[in-house]
Amino acid sequence: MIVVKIGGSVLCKDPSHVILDLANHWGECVVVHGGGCFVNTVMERMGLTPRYLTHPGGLRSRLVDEETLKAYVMGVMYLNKLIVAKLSAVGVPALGMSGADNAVVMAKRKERVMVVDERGRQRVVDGGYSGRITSVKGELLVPPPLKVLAPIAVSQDGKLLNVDGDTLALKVAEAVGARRLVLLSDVDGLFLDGKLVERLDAAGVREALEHRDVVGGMKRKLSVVLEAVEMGMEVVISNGVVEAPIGRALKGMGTLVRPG
Amino acid sequence: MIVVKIGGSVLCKDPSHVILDLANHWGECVVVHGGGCFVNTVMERMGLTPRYLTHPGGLRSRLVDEETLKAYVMGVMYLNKLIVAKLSAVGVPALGMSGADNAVVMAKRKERVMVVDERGRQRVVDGGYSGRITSVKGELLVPPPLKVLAPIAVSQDGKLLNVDGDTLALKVAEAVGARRLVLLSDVDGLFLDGKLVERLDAAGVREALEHRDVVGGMKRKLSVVLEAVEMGMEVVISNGVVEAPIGRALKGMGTLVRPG
Amino acid sequence: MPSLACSVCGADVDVPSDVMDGEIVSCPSCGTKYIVRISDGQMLLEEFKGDVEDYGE
Amino acid sequence: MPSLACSVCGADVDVPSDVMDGEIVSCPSCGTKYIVRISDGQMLLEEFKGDVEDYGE
Ligand SMILES: [Zn+2]
Ligand SMILES: [Zn+2]
Repeated sequence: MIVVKIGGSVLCKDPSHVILDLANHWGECVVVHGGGCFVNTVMERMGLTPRYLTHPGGLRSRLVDEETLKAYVMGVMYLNKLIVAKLSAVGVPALGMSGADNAVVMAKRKERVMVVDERGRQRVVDGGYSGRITSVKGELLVPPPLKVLAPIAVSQDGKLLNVDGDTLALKVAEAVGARRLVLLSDVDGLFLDGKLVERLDAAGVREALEHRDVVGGMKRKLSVVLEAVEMGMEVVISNGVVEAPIGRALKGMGTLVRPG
Repeated sequence: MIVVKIGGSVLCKDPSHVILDLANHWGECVVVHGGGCFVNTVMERMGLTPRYLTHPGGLRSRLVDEETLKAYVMGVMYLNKLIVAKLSAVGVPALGMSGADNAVVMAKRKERVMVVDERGRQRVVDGGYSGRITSVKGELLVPPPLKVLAPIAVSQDGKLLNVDGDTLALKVAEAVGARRLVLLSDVDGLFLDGKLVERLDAAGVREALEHRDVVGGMKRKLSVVLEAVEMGMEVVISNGVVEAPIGRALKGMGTLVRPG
Repeated sequence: MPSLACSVCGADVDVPSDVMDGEIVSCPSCGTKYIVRISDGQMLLEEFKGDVEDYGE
Repeated sequence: MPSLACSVCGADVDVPSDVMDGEIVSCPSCGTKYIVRISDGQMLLEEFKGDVEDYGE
């Protein structure tokens, strides 16, 4: 099995290539998608300002209050249905799901998260409607049909929660026993000192995590990659807005990360 | 099998009763929901003004341009996930779907619709992103898990389309061979001359359709009811914001319409 | 008031001077229904075949 | 600068005068970490047990 994470940047720029290519690969895939950029557009249209939390170590995460959660669920589910509709037109039987469907992805609300506030001080704040994934029902995600999973989980008490798409892809890969994880965004892979890194092992990822070029989204992505290769998966960080992006990634084009 | 249509008014006012009651009935149900009122809220938040088309005979339908379709899909899919999440908390295994998922509801875009314009003249206009349902894959809608279907269909060429919730419920009932169709909204049933009509047959529905009290949404609903009873189904128009609304409806409380 | 020829019987079909695209007119002689189509200032009659959603009324 | 007693060793734990709810402070004597909790003008020290999401850094 292969887990293909389609980043929000791919969906906002041009999802046509990855959708066409899924027609060649869907029989052994599970798709997880993002939607950050579209959610921001929706929030803007609704007069909401995206806010972020900065955590010790520099990672940032979206501050998800009640109104933001609404915009988030609406935005990612719109993208989910757009993907599924386009897949149906190229003959791929696809079932779009949130984690709430069949409770396939359960999470616990992050009640306490550590942030670095405006004054540079560490503080424990309420994590809003963000969740830490506690379980994924892998057996419900195996094709056919191709499952297309939005980054939404459900809590024990029936609340929808925002979860990070890359982390969800990792947990899904673990749950279905996938050997490969393909992370598609609108860049060719990991760039260090202006150069594409074509091959990495776990040690290399640990080093890269300390590199000054690795910040924000890429830092989070590499943490996920590290966890994946430590579980023995092969990970490719690759471009999703080019022709046949899944085929390219499976040939190792982009940044190929292997456990050894 | 029983098809339960949960109107948008129930979801906007208080979905808790019908969700709790589904725990008692889900094994023989398919749920179809609406969402008009919430879609209007979303549109307002996004600075869009809901517009309607008036058709010969007085029926009105939403004018669905591209931006309206986005707000529509976002709004109804948010409700869909809210329902499914709440169902999971009361132990009901529920799978939320749009018609695009597994292409379970296909439709043809209404390219030409007849309207009565501001000047009272009949005119043929483009129907926007509204669809006429052409097929429903009933075999994919039988529980378990309980399927919760949003009023969205997909066209042959992979476009999402708005469809009327009551009409969808009828087509789903036909496709799964349901003997009963329960239409839940925030009123007790059909009122004529200020009195609740408790029993009706097909002839009575035809008469009611000519009554001056039957306008707008109720007119459309009764057209659907007439089609259903002509196919031999039993239909109940009943209140969804009271305790155990499905149980009440199945006991015939509200307006019970029988073929005979 | 402008008029166009009915393609069935040849009679003049009157069209209101404030006609809009899509409007329905009938031939006064044979009763054929038409949709008035206006594009680039050109006015044409398209036979109304009934393949139009009228919401079952 | 206000201070509160460490519940482990009894030493004074200093709290910045502009402290905000949730801030992390440490006992200068035994090193125990606390979350400063402020509600209704009352200030309390809650032992920091580490059950807080720190995004793995
Ligand atoms: Zn004629
Ligand atoms: Zn101490």
